[in-house]
Amino acid sequence: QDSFAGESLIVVSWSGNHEQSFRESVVEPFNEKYGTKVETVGGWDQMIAQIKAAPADNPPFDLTIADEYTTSLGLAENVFLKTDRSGIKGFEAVSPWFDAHRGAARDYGVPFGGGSLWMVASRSSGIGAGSWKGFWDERAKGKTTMDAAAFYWDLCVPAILSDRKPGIDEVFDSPAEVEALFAELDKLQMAKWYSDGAELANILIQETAEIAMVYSADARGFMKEFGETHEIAIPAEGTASYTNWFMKVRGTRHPELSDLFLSYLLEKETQQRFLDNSTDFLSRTDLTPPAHWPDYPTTEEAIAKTFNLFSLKGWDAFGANWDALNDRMKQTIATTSRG
Amino acid sequence: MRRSGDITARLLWAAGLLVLGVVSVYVALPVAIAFVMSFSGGQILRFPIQSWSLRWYADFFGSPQYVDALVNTLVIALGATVLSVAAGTASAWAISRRKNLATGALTLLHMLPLFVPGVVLGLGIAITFGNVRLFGMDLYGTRFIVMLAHSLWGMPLVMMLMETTFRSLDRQVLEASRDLGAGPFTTFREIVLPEVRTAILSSALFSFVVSVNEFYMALFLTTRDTQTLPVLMWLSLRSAGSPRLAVAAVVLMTIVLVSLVLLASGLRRKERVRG
Amino acid sequence: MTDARRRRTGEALGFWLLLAPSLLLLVLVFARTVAGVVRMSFNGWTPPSFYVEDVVLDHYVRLATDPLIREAAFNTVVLAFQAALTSVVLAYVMTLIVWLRPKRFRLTVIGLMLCPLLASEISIIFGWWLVLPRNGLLSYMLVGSGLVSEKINLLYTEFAAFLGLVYAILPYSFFILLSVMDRQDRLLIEASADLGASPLSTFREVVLPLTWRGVVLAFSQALIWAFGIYATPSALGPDTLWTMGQRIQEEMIGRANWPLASAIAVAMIAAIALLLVVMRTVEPKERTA
Amino acid sequence: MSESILELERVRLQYGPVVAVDDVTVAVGRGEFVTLLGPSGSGKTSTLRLVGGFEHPTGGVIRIAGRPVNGLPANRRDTATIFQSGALFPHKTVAENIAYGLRMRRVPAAEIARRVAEMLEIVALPGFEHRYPAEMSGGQRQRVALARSLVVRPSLLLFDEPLSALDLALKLQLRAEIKRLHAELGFSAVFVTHDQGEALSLSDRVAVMQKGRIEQIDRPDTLYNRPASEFVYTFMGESNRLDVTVGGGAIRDLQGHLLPLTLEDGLAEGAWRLYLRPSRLHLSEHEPVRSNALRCTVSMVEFLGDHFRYHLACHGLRLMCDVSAKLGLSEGSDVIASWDGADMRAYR
Amino acid sequence: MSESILELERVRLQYGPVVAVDDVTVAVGRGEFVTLLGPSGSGKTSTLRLVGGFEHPTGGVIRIAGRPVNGLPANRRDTATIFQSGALFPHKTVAENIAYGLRMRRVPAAEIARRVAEMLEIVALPGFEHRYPAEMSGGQRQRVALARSLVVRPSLLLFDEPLSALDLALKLQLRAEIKRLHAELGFSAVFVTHDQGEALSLSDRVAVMQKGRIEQIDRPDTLYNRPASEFVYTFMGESNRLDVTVGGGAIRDLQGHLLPLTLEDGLAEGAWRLYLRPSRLHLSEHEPVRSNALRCTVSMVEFLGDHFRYHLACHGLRLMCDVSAKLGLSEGSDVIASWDGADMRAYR
Ligand SMILES: Nc1ncnc2c1ncn2[C@@H]1O[C@H](COP(=O)(O)OP(=O)(O)OP(=O)(O)O)[C@@H](O)[C@H]1O
Ligand SMILES: Nc1ncnc2c1ncn2[C@@H]1O[C@H](COP(=O)(O)OP(=O)(O)OP(=O)(O)O)[C@@H](O)[C@H]1O
Ligand SMILES: [Mg+2]
Ligand SMILES: [Mg+2]
Repeated sequence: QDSFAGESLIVVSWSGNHEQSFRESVVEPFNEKYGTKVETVGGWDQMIAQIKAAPADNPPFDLTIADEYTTSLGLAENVFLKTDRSGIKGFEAVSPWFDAHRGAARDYGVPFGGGSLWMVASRSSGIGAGSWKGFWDERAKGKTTMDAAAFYWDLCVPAILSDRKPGIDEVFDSPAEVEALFAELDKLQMAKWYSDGAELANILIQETAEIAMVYSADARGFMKEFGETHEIAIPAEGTASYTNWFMKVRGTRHPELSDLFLSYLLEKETQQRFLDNSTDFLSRTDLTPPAHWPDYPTTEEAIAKTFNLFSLKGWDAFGANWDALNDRMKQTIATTSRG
Repeated sequence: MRRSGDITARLLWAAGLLVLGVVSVYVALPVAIAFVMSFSGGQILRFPIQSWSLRWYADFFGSPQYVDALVNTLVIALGATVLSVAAGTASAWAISRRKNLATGALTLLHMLPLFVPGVVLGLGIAITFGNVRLFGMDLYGTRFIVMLAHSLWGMPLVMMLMETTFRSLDRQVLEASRDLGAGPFTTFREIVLPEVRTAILSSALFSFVVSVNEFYMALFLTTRDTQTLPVLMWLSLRSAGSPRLAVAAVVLMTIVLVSLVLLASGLRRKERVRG
Repeated sequence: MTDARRRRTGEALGFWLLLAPSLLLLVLVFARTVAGVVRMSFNGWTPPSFYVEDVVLDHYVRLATDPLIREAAFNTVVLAFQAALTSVVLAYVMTLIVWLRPKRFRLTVIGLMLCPLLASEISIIFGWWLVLPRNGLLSYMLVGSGLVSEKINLLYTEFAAFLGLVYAILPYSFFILLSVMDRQDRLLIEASADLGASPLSTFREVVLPLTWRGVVLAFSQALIWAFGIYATPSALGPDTLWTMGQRIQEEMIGRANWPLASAIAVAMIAAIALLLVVMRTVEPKERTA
Repeated sequence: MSESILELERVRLQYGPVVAVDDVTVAVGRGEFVTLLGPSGSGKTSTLRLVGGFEHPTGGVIRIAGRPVNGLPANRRDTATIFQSGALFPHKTVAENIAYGLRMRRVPAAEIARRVAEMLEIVALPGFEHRYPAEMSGGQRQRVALARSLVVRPSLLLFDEPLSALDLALKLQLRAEIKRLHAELGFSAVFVTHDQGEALSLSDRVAVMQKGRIEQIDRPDTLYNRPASEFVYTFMGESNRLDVTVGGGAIRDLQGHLLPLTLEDGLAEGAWRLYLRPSRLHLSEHEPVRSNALRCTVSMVEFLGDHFRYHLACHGLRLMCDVSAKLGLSEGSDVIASWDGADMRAYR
Repeated sequence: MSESILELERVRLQYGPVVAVDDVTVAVGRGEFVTLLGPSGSGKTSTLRLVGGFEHPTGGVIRIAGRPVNGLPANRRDTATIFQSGALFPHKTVAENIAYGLRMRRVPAAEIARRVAEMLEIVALPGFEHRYPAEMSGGQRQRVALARSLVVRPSLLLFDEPLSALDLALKLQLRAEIKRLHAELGFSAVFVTHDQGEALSLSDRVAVMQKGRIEQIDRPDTLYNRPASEFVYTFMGESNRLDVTVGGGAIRDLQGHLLPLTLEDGLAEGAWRLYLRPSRLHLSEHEPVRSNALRCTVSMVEFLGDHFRYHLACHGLRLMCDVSAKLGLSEGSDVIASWDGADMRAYR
């Protein structure tokens, strides 16, 4: 165990609140346990670009978090290393759900957990976070907000509500069929489309919007800040989600320590600590629901029902139509924005 | 200064002062707000402030990540400033000595980097220099490459300011120095440098400020070890605005401001000596 | 004659030696990078990878045909022009006052005008977020002072974007105009008054024509800066305010389409360089007594 | 008093602690040409600026044509200033510069054209209408400045060292021109200079200023010949100074040599400074030709074109003597310098 | 030729199309004081800058102490220039300014201190060591500039209008000082000025320049009395000009009035311009006192301090006459102006 003492490792997690939880519940205890100098850096969608831009044998970080979009980008650019699962403990307790949608990409990295869309509704609005339909409520007109940049998540909301296909599969259709989802979004009236978490917080503080879509990476922070005035939950219809896998970056100079860290990610104590401090779901199924999330799904069935994965296959389909859909989204923003 | 009977003049003057006042408030307001907000006790930046506290300052200086980033920011900014001032001053001197020639084109060339967006420069430099090794060291991820990148913006600013300054120097004073036996280098050190000290310091300040606040280039060129404060700020902005951001902003501004004040008072003292 | 030649060679050598550091920086770092960006703009692109080595014109064709890019270009230009014009007008008034009454205002005003330069863009955005919205400082002040009866929101309006952009470029206009103004002979104002001109006439007939060159210079500089700044207007403006800079960032990072992002950047650099050249040539010539 | 176009009554101007103009009282008659003469910093320009309306007095009254103008801005005063630099509008042609004041007075265009052309004749610059100031010589620029001020026919012309920046030849030429114009057009003028030649040649009366006060105001010859103070005397022209002591009915130099001098009125005992203009000394080889005489040695002869300057030494005293024709005296030879007692001034 | 400290041989300097110095050949002897005199733009400064090494000739040879120096930069020439502005280093004290040239020559510190102190004595500025240039008057500044150049004991001192920016009184005082220093220290000098009084009083020889060429180089009195050209004549001092035609043995003015003038050598027939210095005219009421005489009317009397200037008219001719004592002649009275034929110059 002491062989790694003093060695350093740089791990990327999502930045902001997520990074803070990750540091407190994972990185610091790990360092304490092994005497290492693991550090965490915040990242967003520029991570693969950063790796790609850097020299192949000197990546900016050793381990990176990756959702399905990042994974497909990273695999296409060949910046990840395969993971030898035999060297990593803890897989036995991981929900098979994670591998089920993974395909060949399962050879890369370990699943730590996943994120999803949450709903925020101010208590004064009388709408509640129990159903995505709340966005289309009369009382919500001009009081809603969604993400202007990652528009594919916005499309997931009407897709969940739509019965035409299971889960969010409508999103992966041809543009002509996705049009139906845009039509639903077009009916909304946005207070403002937000472009980052800070702006979303600001919009809520200013009471510019009362109903919002929020990523689970931030939802825990929002609960702390807005818990008294707002209801923050995953609506009953379920939600769209991504999974957080941790990948070894090609060229890393600390492969063994990386493996050790990956194992640590799958330990029960690690995951429980993280769960108690976040609104992400985790890959182990043997965790206790935290106080702030009483209906945390622990069974395979509940997981599959709650979290509709924006899968790698889904990205293949969606990516082909991206530009057309992106242009179409701008129309939606133009029609639904009050500004 | 009495101007009785001259109503138009007084009205114009009053209108001008009004504009001056409004613009002054306009200019100072966001900066003042950031300052005030840094003392907020809440979890998220919000107005009006519900509680006052220094907790975010404690948080900022207690976080090795932020403190390291602050150190990186300062080291990089200092390096970029030295590079910018050295290169910019030298070429400004050369260009200002020439009467006509292609100096116009040269000046334009020096200015071009200012007009390339930071994202483009940052990614471009990372791709171009990712694999370059200098003296057996990887260039990528070092503070040095960020200094180089930042001096692309600092150097033109220094050049612009120094060129006008050099052109306004009294040519006869320089000739007098040559005449008394000083070579070109000695003349520059003994006569020119002391004369243009103010301009050099202010151009240094400009390039320092540019580097301290830049984050796109730094984002693509740094690793964890060299990450700068604005990069951290930008990344956490994407999640939620905690007062820690305001603290970081205030810390940066304070550093810049303190150097400015030191500079100004140093100059004033010097001027007093000269009468 | 050989003396002369040797001397001239020596001078030329010194000239290029002095230029060497900055030219090295420009050629080795900047030119190589720009060349890389230009090269990138001709690469092919098949998602999800960033680019595919190739030589195609697709991205330039897209630049020319995509209505959304055209809209972004239009927004950028309109916003930049408005902001540049406003900043020049405001800066002109300020510098005029500072110039007319140096002692009392000069240092204070100069100090204030440094604010936007000193603060990082992020803190400025935050500042405005707290000032402009319905529950922001401005609204509080207006309601508190009784000027308006209801809280008002200015955030996420074109006006807010404009305000933020003007804020960012105002110092540049100010310092350029101040340097031009400082070069003028204050005696000319007295001469004009002496000949019977009212302050307004003096302004129209003497001050403005003499500083016109500075106005043009300040305007072109402000315009160029305004093109480059996009985080502020997009954070303060309405949802539909798409700009070129924002588009570059979106393509480069969000969409991972490096060739298209590069093509937009190349077009922007070219447009700005062109603008610079045009401004230089139409610049009125300075007359000194 | 309504004869006066300009009256200053106990006028005072302070810049913070600096008293630039101190209790100045002076009147300028219609058609009169009054010069303010004094060393640098004596308050000449400040006084002129008070009259022009560019500064406003901190005390006292200024009247133009009998009407108090304290506080009236420059553009509403009927004065016109010619500045040292000319202060021409660099972006306007000569014709536009000259027309400026007329346009401000809403004179019809045709009349403006006529008067500008007339003015260009008067200052001898016809054909220069379309030049810009930068395209003209210093002297020509000053003539345009003159024309620009004259064309509005002000009650009072103010000149602030308009000739200081010019070459000697040009200076003399423009001085003559101003004199001619004053004679022809009969304007009233206040002229500021620190050049006593200019003051003497141009003015009806000269006011000598020092430290913000007027030391003496008089006609040129009175000023030159009967200066009210040592300051005025030395300022009005070159002079020889003899430091002497008077005692026991005799005058001695500081080394105690007896000087055989007679002064018109007896001097009290003590130390005195005697002054003599170099042009009032006469040189002769054998006999003195005037009542006071000193035996001297020629130490240097200087050729100055229209005259020679002999530098003489007499014990410890040094004398300069200007003579128009060269005398047969070489350096080292002895000579007698003599002068009228009336040409000598004594101050203590 | 090794007697000369400086030789210019067919030296030429062009700035693009402008020929600033045109084929100038001149030699300055050791210890000689040569002045370049000429109107603005005549190439005086350019010539001086060629000697100082600030410009390099486009043709010809420059030798200092017999050694060609074409192409040698200023810091490697044994000359020292005193500039019009003084060009003192504003951030250095007086002592530091003066010491600069010695430091550049690596003179030991103790010796520097000694020589600086000595120099301050010589220019009469002891006690000013620690002042900055901004804390001194214009005249004091020029003295420091002088000291700064003198202290390095150059073979050749170059003066570029060092007195132009000064007040008249200061100008005269410094002129005397330069003269004294030249006499005491015996340096060689080239002095540029456009003031002929300065040139005459200071120089061993004066070179009059026009359009980049030397028109005449001679001793001051020769230059003044026997100018080689009309240009030199008019440039050397004020003059009266009579436009006349010579025909049939008679001289007439342009209106045909006969002028009873005799010239030393007969003039060829045709139009001539006759010149006369105002100081060479004599006025008398009844009989002419010199060989040439004209009957005139007094049109104006000007008081100029040490002399009076009478403005006279004779038919269409205008004459100025300077006399030292006031005559009993009022404006309008008749007078006879007379002069020696030798004092008159004729040019066509
Ligand atoms: N704007 C000002 N502020 C403060 N002091 C001033 C100002 N203008 C002039 N003074 C001071 O007032 C005094 C008189 O100055 P003024 O310019 O009238 O002198 P001057 O006789 O015209 O001198 P010069 O011949 O140098 O022009 C001087 O001591 C000067 O320093
Ligand atoms: N650097 C230059 N570039 C171009 N032309 C120049 C330059 N310096 C001088 N000249 C020209 O050369 C000619 C001679 O100039 P120079 O300065 O030698 O005259 P000057 O006799 O010293 O005149 P002044 O008395 O005005 O100083 C002028 O026509 C001038 O315009
Ligand atoms: Mg003055
Ligand atoms: Mg010159």
